[in-house]
Amino acid sequence: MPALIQVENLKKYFPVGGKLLVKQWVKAVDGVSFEIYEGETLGLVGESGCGKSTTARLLLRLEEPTDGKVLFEGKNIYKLRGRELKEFRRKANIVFQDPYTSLDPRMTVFDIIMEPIRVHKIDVGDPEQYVLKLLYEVGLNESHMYRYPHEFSGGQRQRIAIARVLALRPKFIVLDEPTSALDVSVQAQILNLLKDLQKKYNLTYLFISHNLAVVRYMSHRIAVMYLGKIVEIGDAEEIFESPLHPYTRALISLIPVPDPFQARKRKKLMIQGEPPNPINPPPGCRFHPRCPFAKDRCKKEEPKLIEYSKGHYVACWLYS
Amino acid sequence: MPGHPLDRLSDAFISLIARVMTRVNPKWLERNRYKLEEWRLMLYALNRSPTGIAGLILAMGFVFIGIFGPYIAPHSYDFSYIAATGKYKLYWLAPPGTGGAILGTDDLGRDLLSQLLYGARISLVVVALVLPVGISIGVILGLLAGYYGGAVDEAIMRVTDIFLAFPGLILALALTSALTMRIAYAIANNPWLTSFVSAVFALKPSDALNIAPTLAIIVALWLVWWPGYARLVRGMTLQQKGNVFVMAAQALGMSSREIMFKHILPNILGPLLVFMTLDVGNVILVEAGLSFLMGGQIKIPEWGAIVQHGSQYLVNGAWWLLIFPGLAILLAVLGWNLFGDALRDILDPRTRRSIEFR
Amino acid sequence: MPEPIVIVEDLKVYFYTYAGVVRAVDGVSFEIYEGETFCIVGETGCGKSVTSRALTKLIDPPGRIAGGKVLFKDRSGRYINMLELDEETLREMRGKEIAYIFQDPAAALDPLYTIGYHFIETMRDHGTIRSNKEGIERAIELLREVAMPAPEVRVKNYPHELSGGMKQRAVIGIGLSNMPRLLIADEPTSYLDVSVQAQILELLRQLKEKRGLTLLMITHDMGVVAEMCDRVAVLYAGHLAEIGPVDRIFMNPLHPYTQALLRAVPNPTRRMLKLEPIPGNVPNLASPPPGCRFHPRCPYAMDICKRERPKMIEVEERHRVACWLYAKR
Amino acid sequence: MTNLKRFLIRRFLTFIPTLIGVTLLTYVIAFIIPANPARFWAGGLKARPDVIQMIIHEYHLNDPWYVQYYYFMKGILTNSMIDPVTGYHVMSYILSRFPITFQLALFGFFFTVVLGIPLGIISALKRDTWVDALVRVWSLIGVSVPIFWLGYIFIYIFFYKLGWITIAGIPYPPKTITGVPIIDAILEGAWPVVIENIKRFILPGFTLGFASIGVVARLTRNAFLDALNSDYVLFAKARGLKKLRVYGHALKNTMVPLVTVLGLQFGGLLGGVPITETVFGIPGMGRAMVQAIFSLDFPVLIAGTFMIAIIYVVTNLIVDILYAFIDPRVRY
Repeated sequence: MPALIQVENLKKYFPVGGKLLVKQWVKAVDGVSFEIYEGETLGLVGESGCGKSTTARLLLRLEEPTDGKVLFEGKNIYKLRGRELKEFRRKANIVFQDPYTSLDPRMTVFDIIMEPIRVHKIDVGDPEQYVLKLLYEVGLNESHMYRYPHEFSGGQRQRIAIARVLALRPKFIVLDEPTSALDVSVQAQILNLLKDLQKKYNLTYLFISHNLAVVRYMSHRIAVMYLGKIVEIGDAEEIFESPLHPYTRALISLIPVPDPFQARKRKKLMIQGEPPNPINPPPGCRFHPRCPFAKDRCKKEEPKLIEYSKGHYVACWLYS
Repeated sequence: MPGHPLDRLSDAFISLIARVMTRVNPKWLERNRYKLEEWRLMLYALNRSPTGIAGLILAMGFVFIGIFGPYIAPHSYDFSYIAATGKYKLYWLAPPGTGGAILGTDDLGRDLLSQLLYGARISLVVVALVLPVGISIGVILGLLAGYYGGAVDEAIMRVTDIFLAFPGLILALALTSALTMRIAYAIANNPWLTSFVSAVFALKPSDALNIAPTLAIIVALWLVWWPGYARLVRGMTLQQKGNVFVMAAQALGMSSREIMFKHILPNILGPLLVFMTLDVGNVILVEAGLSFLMGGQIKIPEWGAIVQHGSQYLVNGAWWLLIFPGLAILLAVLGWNLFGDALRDILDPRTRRSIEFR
Repeated sequence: MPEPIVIVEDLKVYFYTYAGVVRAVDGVSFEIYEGETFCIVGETGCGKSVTSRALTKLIDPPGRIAGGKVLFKDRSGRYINMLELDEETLREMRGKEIAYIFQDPAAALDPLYTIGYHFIETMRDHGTIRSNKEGIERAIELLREVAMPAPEVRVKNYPHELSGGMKQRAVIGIGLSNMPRLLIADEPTSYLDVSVQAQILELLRQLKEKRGLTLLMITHDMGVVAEMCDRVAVLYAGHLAEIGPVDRIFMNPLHPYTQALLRAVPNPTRRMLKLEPIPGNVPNLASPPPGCRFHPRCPYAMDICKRERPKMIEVEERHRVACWLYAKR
Repeated sequence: MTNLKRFLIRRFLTFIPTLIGVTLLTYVIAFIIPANPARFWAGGLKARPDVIQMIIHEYHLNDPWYVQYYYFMKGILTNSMIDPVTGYHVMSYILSRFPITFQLALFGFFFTVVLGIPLGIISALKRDTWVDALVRVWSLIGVSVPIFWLGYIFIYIFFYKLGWITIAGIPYPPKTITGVPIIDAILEGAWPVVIENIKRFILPGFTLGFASIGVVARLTRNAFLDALNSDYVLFAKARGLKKLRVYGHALKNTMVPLVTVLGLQFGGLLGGVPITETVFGIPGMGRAMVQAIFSLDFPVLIAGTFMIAIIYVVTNLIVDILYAFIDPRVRY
């Protein structure tokens, strides 16, 4: 299977504090490599501040990287200019977490969905018919066409955001926590809609979430991030059934399970403390201060991402 | 909320707009139904704000008198009862109501009411010339600074800071005194300018030269007015930039210019409109303050100058020369401020709801 | 069989807003037994937070408690109606008998004061301590109890100097400073990361055991319910849909809403091919649907559901449901 | 505190461009005043050519503008330049008038704080009642009144009609310590002079502060309401804190945005000084600058704007320091 997107040693540092004097850097993303295959969903999980949203923005060139490259259909997106860049923007897009600020409150649904068409000057025939088709596709109808975003619930707004992205018939969509601002009863609607659309149009997704249950439901493969690094990546079922990295194991064991019997039986792998500050990440393996299995080596040397079994990579000294 | 007579007026107004627009484009109504509803609700909200209505009436009154004042004035601004009737004793500082002078006369026997009505025109023209220019400069610079950030922001805000650190009144006064002579030359040397200026300000062509200080004030206020807007718009732009829809527009491949003018500007227009409304009053006030400071004899009937002139006759007990021109300024400014304040509540959807259903 | 510490009868909290009366909590009854962990679960705007705040009349205008009773068992074993107490007595009850923890620990702490000061003022206003020095000592003890690292340093810190999890520990410690008997935790972990969430839940469990607390948990997360609770009340749009022991709710959900909710939540331990979403949206409480408020989204809706509100029926032991499907007619 | 010191120095350095910019701007404006200043300074039409030449030489008027600017600034900063119109040393002249202006601004600021903040708090506590509406309308009237007019009305009532105040002269205490009359009088315990100063400055101060009172009241109201609706106030109530303590939390948090606005208002008061001083006949810096503009006396104009810019800078610094005291989140 060809990789639609290839990420190579991507880095993004943000400057903080003292303007003129000492420059400190938040290493939001610090040397990340992975690929996303056509038609699959790659789940990207991690706790807040681990760099998953920054990665998403880098992948769409909404930020310029400090280092590294992203190949989309074989071309480095940071080198694209003019028409090529525009073409990339047509093919790759994003659905954001917060449906309340992702739609311009001054525009009608019709204008919101037509905007990408206008920007890219695509001929779609009768615009109203085109928008209507998209509205049906995301589960809305003609009565919603000329309304303003504030008249919609969170779930409906997310549908509008999806329709806006679909308008360009993209190949790749980043889903940045698309349901974490929604209620559980609506979450399932949106997740299923996204799955159906993927099948219908052979879409490729990068699905970002901190909710492991949702990630498992959505993804084919999963990458786990910790403090700007990928610590484990592999097939979704394999990650959940036999996780390797202590961090992944802990995360999976700690998610509250909606089943009291299982909850009582389950063994938890507690980890102490909270993710440290990405300004001064710990030396060696970044997880070592919280890792129950940490050895001396972990404090000094940084483990590389190695292929433990086929397609299952892990960055941990336990496995080398 | 049925029964409110103003609401019925608002409904009639809205449906008039709808009918006219539908005549132009048959689909207009369907596409803008929710916008119309929004406008209707805004009008309803305004109807429920007595101070807002009072402000609107005062503000519109100011505009009306500014336009038609010179035509409804009983006399010309330089008409003197003393010169016309020769009754020096009667018309020297005549109190209100004296023989035809409704608001009294000044030391030259000039009719105060007529002067105030002509003065409204001058204030209105100053507002109409100062605000659009000052605001445009400020809005554009503020948008650029807020959107691009970094060096652009730093450069623009440094200059803005310099202007803000400067006492505005002094800056304007200095500029005014620096520019007056040049503008006077320009007017004296261009006959068409003379007739144009005197027509706009409703003055006699022989007085066109005397408007030079006022024109200088206008130019000075352009320079004084933009920094406030630059800072304001920069702040609002930064706030809007934090909205995800701006990033969504970037992801769609929109250019920065398009994002600034299609997404950011429309979203800050509401608060901006409020500030502009409030600033109408401020321009009137600052202009009056400047013409007050410039002082001297009143050759043209500027409100501030009339107050300054009148203050010299307080010793003679001529309170009307102080009270009435001051009230004229106060009411005009208060009108715009009341209206602007109500507008702030009406344009903010959260507070609007609470007015609507009161 | 322990006695109830709180009995809520037909509680009504209405918000008198511009858009009309919002019946945020409309006739809710339940009881909380001493020493148990009781959960109120529901989606955004279902009235779960409002219910918990109404227990001590912590409702600000435009909200008003429109009816019902909240009986609280005091230390002498008598039941007093909280809603009839005067403001001063209520104030003494809050924080001393009933303590609250809120969702966002970063917003709950006043950024301008040290952690220690929060402890001191809480204990001072309830007469628990006599001097500030004593307060600091107690604060350090309490912080140690909630497993705060380096408590001696933390009392002198300002809230922004603490991480999210530490802030929530501090909030819990402050809540416990006057030895309350009922702890109300309103979504205590929804702002925290998974690894920290597990720590906080574990801490709450331990504190409850150690101190013999009664715990009222408010949450939207069925996982947290399953992990923490003894009994559960399911709220939907200001109405109580179902109440019962946690095992029965998960094993044998009676209300169609509970059933649908459980099918819509993904389970991380299982491979799920298809979630079954609940159609439609949560209703607007300013103009809720008549009868059973769930009927527009309910697959089993009958005519009567649209007209009359169902009464609570005990279907199995201690497991009650408000649904016409179970009414004997 | 060393951090604070370093921060203040850094802040001050960033203000240097502002100071240069302000004086340069004044200079440019003065430069485009078309009349011939040398002739004007030398006595107008009857000026003797040799005097004009001397003045041109003395003030470098034939040099390029940036050289002129350099000599002007040097002359002002070292207080070596003599004002061609008044004959005083320029900086001494401005410095002698500055304390009066400062005292006026202090009075205005006093009213702003003492009336504005309590009105705002009452307004918030009585939200949506007639009290609130009254404060709101009053604050709108406050920003709508032309202050010169208000000043004359006060003069008319309290001077002409009632005779309670004087509008001439400044009562000075026997010795000069800080230069600000009322502060010196208080320091020396010369209470009659203090009272005379209050009588002299109370109306100008109130007139000057009139607009700010409303502005501050409105801001206090909104900030206080925000604080009352915050989570920490809810948590404070939920902990059963006493009512006064809960309000204490809200009030301290209200101070955070308020400090900034008060700083801005102080700057705004200085802007209104020229008018107030003119109306009440106070021989301060504002009036001196207005006169300087009319007499093309731009050394005084530049020195005056320089002073005002310094006050602006210092006010900003004070706001920053206060911020650090109130809000522990502010780090330097």
